[in-house]
This record gives sequence, C-alpha cells and structure tokens, in this order.
Amino acid sequence: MAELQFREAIRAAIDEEMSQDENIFVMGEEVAEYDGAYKVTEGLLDKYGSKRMIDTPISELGFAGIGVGAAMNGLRPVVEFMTFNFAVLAADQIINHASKAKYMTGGQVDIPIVFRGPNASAGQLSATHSVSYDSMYAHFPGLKVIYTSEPADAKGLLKSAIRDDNPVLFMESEQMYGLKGEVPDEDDFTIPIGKAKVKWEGSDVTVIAHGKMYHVATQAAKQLAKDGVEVEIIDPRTVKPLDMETIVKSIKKTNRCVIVDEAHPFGGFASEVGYLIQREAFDYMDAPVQRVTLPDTNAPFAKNLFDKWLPSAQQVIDAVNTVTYRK
Amino acid sequence: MAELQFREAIRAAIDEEMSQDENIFVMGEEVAEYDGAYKVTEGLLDKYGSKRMIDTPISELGFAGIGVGAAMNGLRPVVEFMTFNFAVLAADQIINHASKAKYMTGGQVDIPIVFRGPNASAGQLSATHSVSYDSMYAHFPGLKVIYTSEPADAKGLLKSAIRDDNPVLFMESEQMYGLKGEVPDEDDFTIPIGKAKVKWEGSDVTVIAHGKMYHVATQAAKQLAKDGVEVEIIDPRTVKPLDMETIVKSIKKTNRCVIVDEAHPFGGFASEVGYLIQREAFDYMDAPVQRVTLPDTNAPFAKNLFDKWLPSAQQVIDAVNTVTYRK
Amino acid sequence: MAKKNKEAEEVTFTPSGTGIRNNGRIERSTELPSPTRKKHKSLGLSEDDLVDMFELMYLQRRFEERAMQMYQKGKFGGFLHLYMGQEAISTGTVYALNDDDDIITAYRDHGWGLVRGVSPKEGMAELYGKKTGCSKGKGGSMHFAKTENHFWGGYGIVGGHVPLGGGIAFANKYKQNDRVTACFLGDGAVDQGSLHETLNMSQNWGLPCIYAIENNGYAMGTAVHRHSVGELHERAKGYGMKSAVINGMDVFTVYEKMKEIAKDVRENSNPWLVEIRTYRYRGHSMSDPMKYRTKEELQEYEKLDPVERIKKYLLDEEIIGEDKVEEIENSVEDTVMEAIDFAEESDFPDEEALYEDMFVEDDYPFHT
Amino acid sequence: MAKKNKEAEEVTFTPSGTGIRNNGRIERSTELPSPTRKKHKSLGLSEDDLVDMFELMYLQRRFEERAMQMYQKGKFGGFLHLYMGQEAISTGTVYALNDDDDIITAYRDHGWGLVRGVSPKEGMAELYGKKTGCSKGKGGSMHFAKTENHFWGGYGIVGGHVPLGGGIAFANKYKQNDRVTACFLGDGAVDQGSLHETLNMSQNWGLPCIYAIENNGYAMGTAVHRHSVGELHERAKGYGMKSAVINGMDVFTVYEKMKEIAKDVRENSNPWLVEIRTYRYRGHSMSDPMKYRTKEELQEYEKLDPVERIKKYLLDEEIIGEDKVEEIENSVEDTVMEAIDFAEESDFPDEEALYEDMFVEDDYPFHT
Ligand SMILES: Cc1ncc(C[n+]2csc(CCOP(=O)(O)OP(=O)(O)O)c2C)c(N)n1
Ligand SMILES: Cc1ncc(C[n+]2csc(CCOP(=O)(O)OP(=O)(O)O)c2C)c(N)n1
Ligand SMILES: [Mg+2]
Ligand SMILES: [Mg+2]
Repeated sequence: MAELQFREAIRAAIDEEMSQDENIFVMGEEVAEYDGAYKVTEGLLDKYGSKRMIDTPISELGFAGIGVGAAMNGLRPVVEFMTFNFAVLAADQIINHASKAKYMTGGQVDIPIVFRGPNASAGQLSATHSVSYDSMYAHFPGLKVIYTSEPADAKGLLKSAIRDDNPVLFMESEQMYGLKGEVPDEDDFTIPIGKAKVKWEGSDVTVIAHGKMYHVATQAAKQLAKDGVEVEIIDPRTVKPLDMETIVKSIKKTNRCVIVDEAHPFGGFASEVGYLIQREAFDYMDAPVQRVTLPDTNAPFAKNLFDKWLPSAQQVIDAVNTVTYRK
Repeated sequence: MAELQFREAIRAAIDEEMSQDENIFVMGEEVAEYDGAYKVTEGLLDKYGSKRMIDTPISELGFAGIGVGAAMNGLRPVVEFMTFNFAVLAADQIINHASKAKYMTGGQVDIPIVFRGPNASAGQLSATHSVSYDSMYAHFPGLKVIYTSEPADAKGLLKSAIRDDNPVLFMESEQMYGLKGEVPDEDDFTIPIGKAKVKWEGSDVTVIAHGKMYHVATQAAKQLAKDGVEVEIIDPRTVKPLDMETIVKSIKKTNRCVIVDEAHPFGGFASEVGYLIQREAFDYMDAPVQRVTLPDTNAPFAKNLFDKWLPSAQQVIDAVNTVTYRK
Repeated sequence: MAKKNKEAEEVTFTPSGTGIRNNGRIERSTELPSPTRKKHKSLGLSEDDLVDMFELMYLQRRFEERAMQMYQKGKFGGFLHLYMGQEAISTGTVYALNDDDDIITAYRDHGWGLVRGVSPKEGMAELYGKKTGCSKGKGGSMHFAKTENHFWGGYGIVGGHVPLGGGIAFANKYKQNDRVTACFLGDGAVDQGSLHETLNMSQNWGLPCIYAIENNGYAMGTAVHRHSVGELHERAKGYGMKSAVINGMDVFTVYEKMKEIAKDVRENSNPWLVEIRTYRYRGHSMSDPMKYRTKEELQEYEKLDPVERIKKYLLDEEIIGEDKVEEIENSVEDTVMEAIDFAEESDFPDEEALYEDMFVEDDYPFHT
Repeated sequence: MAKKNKEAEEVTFTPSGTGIRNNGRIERSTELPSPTRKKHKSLGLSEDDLVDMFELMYLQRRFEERAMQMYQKGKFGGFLHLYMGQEAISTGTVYALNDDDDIITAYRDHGWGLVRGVSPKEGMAELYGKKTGCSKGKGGSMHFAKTENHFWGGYGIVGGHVPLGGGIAFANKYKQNDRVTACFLGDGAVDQGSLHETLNMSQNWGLPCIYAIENNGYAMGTAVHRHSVGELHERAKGYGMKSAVINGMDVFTVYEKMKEIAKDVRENSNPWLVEIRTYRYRGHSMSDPMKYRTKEELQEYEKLDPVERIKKYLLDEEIIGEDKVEEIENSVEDTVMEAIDFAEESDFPDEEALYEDMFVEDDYPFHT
C-alpha cells in the first residue's frame, strides 16, 4: 500500500492507463502546459507529449463534443472539465449525444469517453461555482456516474472508467485533492463500477454518503460512537448504476437510515435512495429515512452563510437522533 | 366557461398579459411570422407587431441569455423553446444565470422571465426529442417550475407566471395542444403558483400525476372505478414550489400512493414526492409508495418500443393493485 | 434631433420575411453561384460514373417521394424531413471523397444514407421503425447511419453534431490515417455556438475537416437572412479559415469543388468552411404549410432541378438515350417498391430491444 | 510521398506556449496598437477630469494591492482575480460613456465596480463577505454590482454574461432610451459559443451594444494564440460588424476610441466588437505560479503601466505637481485603509440572509 493524495491517485490511474493504450488522450482547459488547474495532470505533458495532452480553449460544448466524436471514431478520450459547474455548457453533448448516439444508431457506435473534474463546492466560490451535478446526470439513461470519497476508490474506479466502453462521468472534489489515503499498489488495481462499500460497520443506523459528504458522515459517526451509537456507513461510490443491494442489506439490519448528500434536496441522490429504501425495505423501517442535503438556496459567498449552507456533521448527528428517536 | 384547446388557453394567457403590459414580449424560434411551430402564438404577430413578437435564430443559449438580460433591465420576456429538449443548450443561462443572478448580486436584480414550450415526448421522435425536463430544473434553487395537464390550469398558471417577478419555467405538451377543456372566462382568471389540485376524489389510493401523465392516470382511474377502486387523483400542477400539504392530506386518508411521472426514474419528480411522503406520512402508509415512470432507457423510435417505453394506464393499474395488495 | 427621429421610427429586431410582410416584394432566399462549365471528362468522371450518379440521384428522389406517400398513408410516424432538391450535394460529395472518408450530417439524412451504403431496404425499414432498419428501428428518419461505410449518421439537435464531426476529424489526425471528414449542417445550424467553438479549435489545431453548410434558404420557416446576418461562408473570415461558396444544384460543381477541397484538406490538414447553396423542395417536415415562401421562388428552383439536370446532360451528350433513362428509372422504382415491401413485411424490434444498445454490456443493471 | 512526410511529422494540436516549450524564444502574447497622440484638451478632457482619472486609477490599483495583502493574511476567502494593469480600460470607458449607459463584465470586476460607484467600503466589505458589501456579502470578489449606477455586475461563468449584455442592450432598444451597453469580456471568453450567438443576433437586430474584449494576453495560463486562432477583433468580419483594436494601456486612447464608438452605437443602433489589448500584472487568481509567461514580458508591460502613465502626463504637463500627486495618493491610501477597517468591523450577514434574495417574495416556501 502506498499513501497517495487524491490527486496523485487520479493521476496514477490516468498515467497507468495511458501507458497501456495509446488511444487514450486527455483534453481540457489547462491540463497540459499548466500541469492542470489543480495539478491533477502534473507531469503528464512531459511524459506523453502534446499529441496526447491537449490544452483546449474555454469551449466546453465544443471540446466535449470533439471528445464524443473522437470516441466514436476509435479513441478513448479523458475529458477534463475545470469543474462540473462549467460542464453545464456542455450538457447538450453529454445528455443529447454521449448518452444517446449509441442507442439511436442501433448500437453502431461505442462511446468510450470519461468526463472528469471537480464537482460541487470548494469553499466560498459563490453561486455559480458550487453545485453538485452527479444527481443531475444520473437522471439520464446511458451514463455511468461516479463520485468517490477516498484515493483508493478514485484510482480503482477511474481505471475502470477509462476502460469502460460507455460514457462515464467521474467526479472529484477540489477540496479533497490533497487528502491522503492508502492505495493498493498491486498491478492493475481496479474496482468494478456499480459496487457500494460498507466502510464502517455498525448496527444502529445506516448512513449513506458519497464524495465529500462521506467525510462529513465519518465525523458525525465518530461523535456518535462516543455516545454509543453504532453507525454503519455505506459509500455507494458509484451513483449510477446504484448498488441498492448493499444498501438494503444494511437497512435490514439497522432499520434506520440517514442519507447525506451534497446536492440540493429536490430530486437529488438522497431523494432517489430514500425513495428506493421505502420501496425495497418498507417493512424493515423503524423510522422514516432522513436526508441531510444542501438547502434549497444558491451558494452564498459570506463565510458564515456558506458554512451554514454546507451539510455539517451536526446536521447528520441530528438526523441520526431523529431516526433513532433519541431526541 | 369557454371550451378552449390547450394551445388556445396558452395563447389567451399570453395575449391578455401582453395587452396589459407593453414590457412583455415573446421571443423564440418561429414564434412570429410562422405563427408558432405548434401554432401556440398564432395571430400574435399581427396583433403586437415585430417589436414584441420576435423570431430568433436557432441559438438557444444566446436568446435565453438575451431574455435574462432584458428581464434584468426592465422587460418581461416570454421565451419559447421549440421544445425543452433544445433548452439543454441554454441550461447555463437557466441554471447559472436566471436562477442565480439575483442571489449573487444581493438582490439587486429581478428576473421576471418565463421560459416556456413543450416538454417530454410527443410520439416517435426518437432519443433526443423526448425527454422530460421539469424534474431536472426543479432540482435547482431559484426557479419555479410548472407543468400542467388541462387548459384551465395552463391559462391560470401561465398568467401568474408572466406576472411573477421570478424566473419561471412553464412546460407544455405538444401532444396536448389540441386537447380541449373548460376555461373560466372571468376577467383576469389566475391560479396561484404552488397549489396542487385534487382532481378526482377517492378514498382507496392517491395517485399523483401531472402534465401528460395526468391523463394516463385518469384512464387508469376510470378502469379501476369499474373494479370498485376509488382513486383520488392529485395534480400538483406546479412542480416547484411543491404543494406537499395537499398531497399529505390525501395520503392520510388513503394510506396508499402511486406516482405517475413522465421522467426517467432516477431523481425524478416521482422520486422526490415518494421520498417526501415516506418522510411526512410514514405512520400513515399501508404500503410503499410505488412509481410509474419511463424506464431507464432512451426513447426508441419504433412504435412498439415507444409504446412500451411510455408509462401506460395498465402500469398505473398494476401499481395501484400493488399498493392495495389486490394482486 | 437624432433622438426624435428615432422615436418616430418603429423598433424592430428580426428583419422581416420574404414576400410575406415585405409588401409582396420577392427576394430570393439565396443567390446561386455559377455552376462549373467543365464537362465530365475534364472533371475526370467517366460515362459510367455519370450514369451511376444519375441513378443514385434518382434513387434518393424516388425513395423520398414514395416515403412521403407512405407517411401520408399513415404507414409510419415521427418526423420526415425530405432532402428533395439537395441531391446534388450528397451525390457530388461521395464521388469527390474516398470511400473511407467520413461523413456526418443532421436529421435531413436520407440522401446521405443512400449514397453511403444504407440500402433502400434498410432505409425504408428504418423509417418504418422495423428491426431490419439501418439503425434497427431505434432511430427513425432522423438517425440513418452506416458506420461501417464511414457514414456516422444523422443527428437531430441542430448544431449538435458539428463538434462530433470535429472529433471524428480529430481522431483521424491523431491516427494519421489521412482520412478527410465532411460535416454537413443546415444554414440554421450556423447560428449555434457549437459551430463557432468547433471552427476555432479546428483552425487552431489543424483538423482535417470540411464544415459544409447546405444553405437551402430556410431554417424551418425562417429565411436565411432573417436568422443569420451577412453571408454564411464569411463566418470563415473570423478564423482565417479557407472557404468557398458552391452551387449546390449542379452535381458536377459539387464534385469538382469538394474534390479540390478534400485534396487540400488531406495534404495540409486544415479545415474548410464551405457554403453550398441549394433549395429544399418540400416543407421543413411533413406538417409545414410553407407560407414563408412564394410559389414563384419554389418554381424557379424547380427549373434547376439537379436530377433533371444530370438527366438532361446524359441525353444531350448522348451518353445514354431515353430508353436507357427509362430503364434506370424503372429499375429504381422497382428497388424502392421492393424496399417498401421489405419494410412492411419486416418485424418490429423485439420488446427486449428497448434495453439493448444502451450500454455495451448485456447485463447492465437498469434502474427501476 | 506526402503521406510519408506526414507520418514522420509529430502530430500536435494546440500550438505550444510562449517561451516555455518554444526553445526559450519569447513571443509577446499581444502586440499593442499605438496609443493616441492627442493631448487631453483635444480629447475634450479638462484638467480636473485628468486629476479625477488619475485618482480613480490609483484607487483601483491601491484597493487591489491592499486587498491582496488582506487575502494573503487570510482575512477572507474565495477567489481573488486582480485587475491590476488593466485600469485604463475601466477608467477610459466610464469617462467615455454616459452615466446611464450600461456596463457588464466578467469576474475580474473590482476596477469596474470602483469606477461605477461601488464605494471602496462596499467593495472591500464584499470581498470580506460582509453584509455591508455591495452585494450584501452574497457574491464576493466575482460578483460586484451596482445596478442603480447601471453596473450590472461581474459574472463567473466565462462567456455567460455576454448574452446578458446583449439582453440589456435589447431592452434599451426596446424602450428607445438611447442608452448604450458596454459588455466586457476576457480573451478567453471569445472561444465560447455564447459570443458567436450573441454577435449574430446583435448585428442582425441592431442591438446598441459594444462587445469589448479585454485581451490581456492570457486566459488563465493559456496565451491567447494558444486558445484562439487569428486576431480576436477579426471575429467581427464574419458578421459584417464594425470593429476596432485599441491600446488598453493608455487611458486617453481608451477614452477617445470608446467615445467615438459609443457615439456611433447611439446614433445607428448597431453593435461593435472591440479588442482592447492590455496586460494582467498578477496571476490569474491568487494561486497561479505564472510559469506560462516570462518575467521579461511582464517587465515590458510594467514599463507601460497605465497608472504611472497618467501620473507622468500630469507631471509633465504641469497640471499638478509632485506634492499634489502625493496628496492624492495619500488620500487614496487613507480611503482604502478606511475601507479595510470598515470591512473588518462590519457584520457578517444574518443567518436568515441565506434564504433572502432567492425570490422576490418574502414567504417563498423553500423545499426541504
Ligand atoms: C437545438 C435545436 N433547436 C431547435 C430544433 C428544432 N428544429 C429542427 S430543424 C430546425 C431548422 C433547421 O434548419 P437548417 O439548419 O437550415 O436545416 P434544414 O432543415 O434546412 O435542412 C429547427 C429549428 C432542433 N432540432 N434543435
Ligand atoms: C465556463 C467556464 N469555464 C471555465 C472557467 C474557469 N475559468 C475562470 S477564468 C478562466 C480564464 C478566463 O480568461 P479570460 O477570459 O482571458 O479572462 P481574464 O482572466 O484574462 O480576465 C477560466 C478558464 C469558468 N469560470 N467558466
Ligand atoms: Mg436550411
Ligand atoms: Mg485574458
């Protein structure tokens, strides 16, 4: 096991895959000569040259589409969005083209593309730079969506994503890039897409959290442990396809569930999982599923408001108290 | 009461509002000289002239943004998308600008704009022309979202939308434009945004359905009535803000619920409402909430596949049977 | 003073339309550049080529005339955007390009499919939504495709396929395989930002792609001058890109110019923006009342019909005689009628097909 | 043959960067057009105007230098994109425009706010995220705004505000109020499709708007020739739009040209595309190591510093003396320090503010 930063784990995944298949290339804003806006792709230009490490203009719609076209024609693009907030400009290429072209041509094209980059908020960056988009894309058929919380998951799943012959959205967090974690050094370590992981075992309540929120959940769980509440934390890792089996199994044990989600409430990941739990485990629930999400407001700049806006460990604790009828 | 087609009701709403306030104008593809791709705006060019009825190029991002800018600067644009499938290109203006500019300038701007047009599928138009977008936009703070099922609701709510000082998305259905219904002729008939309506009363099961799906629900309800099952149908009319009060009240009576939604399942309207019901009415539920949605696939062209793809009355009946444990 | 004058003026935004609100004055929606004067030999086309070209053009025309009838009879649903009038472009282009050069287009794609190996049977079956269709009945009229023949398909989001064309060209350059991409788009698509973004990257990166606008005078009901300012090919100027304006009613001209351009693209790996002027004979789709144009305008272009033109050339140059023409026309008619029979008799996709072609794997766990 | 040569060549896409991967050869990222030769009088500027201009430019500079220090001390968070080096553009423009002409810009907006009535206190408090900020602390550095003074704000999505600028101009034309809109964007924003769509509509509809590119040589770490092909102002050619290239390091030049252009826009209700060449002295934002440019390049532009330039003019022309300059500088310094004190002492927004300014109504039922 090596201890790697999140960004290093992502870089290693890209690097290992690029070295094995020369049809893989990286494109995006500042990925090459600048070494990545957040240094994720640092050093890759030196290693792979300007044919395979491509700086793009600020033309998200255009370069996303060029990526899709290149994927149709035999390449394997890894397209970086500086953040998924900017990918909204490319939504047509993701939603109307990447996810649909195979179907509407009766399977004549494959689109082995990865769209990756930071998702959701990263400190006080205001309303237009803080939204979490994994739920939105998971809504649309034809896309796989991954948003991991730890370096090992990131590496294993990104390698799988790059090898996948379908379009995959791989989401990261600017604020987690520096986070360190053990990453298996085994040759060709991959994690299958679509498998959740029980990361903390516990019998009192199931907390589901992915991406940056996983760490909010663990903070809460540590606190709750002091109070004798044993939390089971499941990190779905892959948002779509969603591993409900692992979730339902846990719920059948704990009979209570809190979902922590960095999206807004309406129709977010928490909503979907909460709905499915009541459908799949109705008879096992001792309390309604609670969710901890962003409020239904835009991201404010002011520090105090921003802190209030972001889901907190305290909110998770409160929700756990609610479902366990402790308070 | 006059009997109006859906398109006539929408046109009447626009016409009445335009005649009262000359800051209201309509822009979009083919809205003026062509009289509307679906004849919704027929005759308005003759009445209001080319200053207020504006044909745009196929530049959804650009004209949506021009609409937002014009709204900031004192006008009240009614922006038509030929369908909301094409509005994906304008998503940045809707999600990053219309819904956020007021907040991030600390309230300095108001954006009284209506984006309207047909939503979801309209027969065999294939994958890129068939998606339902009300849920997606409802996810984002700062937007009101309306998708009505009957001409009277459409007229009353569109008038309210045009008068609203916030950005409103008003969704229609190409397939319902010819549908007739009674519309009150009272002067200045409006319906407040955010109020659901119990459209059928019944005590056995609550069926929630809006837009085109409302009619699928009524078909099912008629069939079920023959079997002695009394269905209560609630049409939320407004997707956001969502009137959960009316829904929960009904559920407390029927203890069972089926949601019919024209979106895909993951994180759609059905998911949100289903989640909220378990949270708000947990102790009243005799069965898990079931949903009838599109499958998690793109829209196929072939007639047989398309018919299978679209939610059907039979699926609603099956779901009602499930929640009533009749089969 | 200036101010006062202005207030007197009425404010308008979009220029008014041809013939309708223009006090009856008729403006031709597009001006055609002159066709080439060269004869087939100096263009390097054999007599056989010419006969084949005629057959292919007539096939496209007849296929659509019959498809239209079937549509009107209610044999199939969805949109039906007819290419009639524009056949010189598809035909001239495929003759100008190598067989492994890549083509992508918008939803007005029947002609493009037929010239690039979608058989009339596969095409008609696709319109009918049958499993034997070129896209297995999943795509319908807007999504003909035949990727094995380097026809990447028709796409329904206006302007959406333009970056895809750029991406196909990007991959060709990456693989150094010397293939040229031709990306066709309508005049209406010129107004989409995706074109601008793609042109900038294409020129800056030297992508071997021809962006070819089929300017048929209208985007739906909007005449080209109403939706796009200036001349469309002049968009190239902003990027220092090579450009051309071509008469699209004459197959020789399209062939000649596209061949020259493709050669330049192949040799220099640079993109072109080409405006090919043409005319669409039918409505935008089947439900179009066509009030935005005059009968006179339509008639003027019908006089220039590309199918008639090549037929006349064949006869005038005595390459073939009336009897041979008739024989070809009859055989095409038979082919089309067989295609209709084939489509009628073919099965709809199996119900499972709903879930097929979504993902590469067979066992994808669909969300419910 | 041709083929062989090509295979030998290495494929590359984006041109390589200035000085870094260019074997050390230094290319200036932009070439400055000549400044105007006119003196202030023939430009119609009084001596008082000049002194005010200097003060305003020095205020922008000093405000940001101090803001930078406070940021580095950790007094506030978020992005901080500094305008230093570009102050001639904001200053020349506001003097050229009427007070009720409209201005909108991107996130590099401090200078724009300060010249259009955001007080140093309101500005600094906004950076600190305090309720006394111009945007109540909700927007931060990227979202200065003062709509009562027709400054519509800074926007953070590159290119996203360009259609907003067009829409503001649209409303002005609609209302026939004779106001001109100036929409500023970075060189990087030129590559967004939104610009293309907006230019086409603006030209076709005659919108009274100046689209002004502040070409400061770089979009983040990417030199302009690496992200945009050709000359930026030439994008206008594709639309038959009026255009100009302006030296943006000299406030007189900006003033002169923008005044002429605004006059034309007001009289003829037509848009312009203007490229104003300038230079950003600091990194893109606070975390930029600036490896993409050479120290020499930066130094060359520092020699042309717009603030120093007007100061020198004042002294050379003996409009004011060193002592008066010092007095102004001291008073600006005091103003800025007071602004910092004000920001420090101001309160954060009340917690309820989280839900305010989302909707017009007070009782909107937020979803939970
Ligand atoms: C993004 C988008 N906006 C609107 C439409 C609806 N629409 C379909 S075709 C069309 C006109 C396109 O005209 P043009 O590009 O000239 O092509 P033509 O039909 O003339 O071949 C419009 C507006 C669409 N399909 N996609
Ligand atoms: C749509 C979008 N893509 C990417 C970004 C990230 N980003 C912020 S500023 C910037 C560079 C913009 O450069 P330019 O337009 O030249 O403005 P300058 O910073 O030089 O003033 C980038 C890539 C963004 N904010 N929005
Ligand atoms: Mg056209
Ligand atoms: Mg710049």
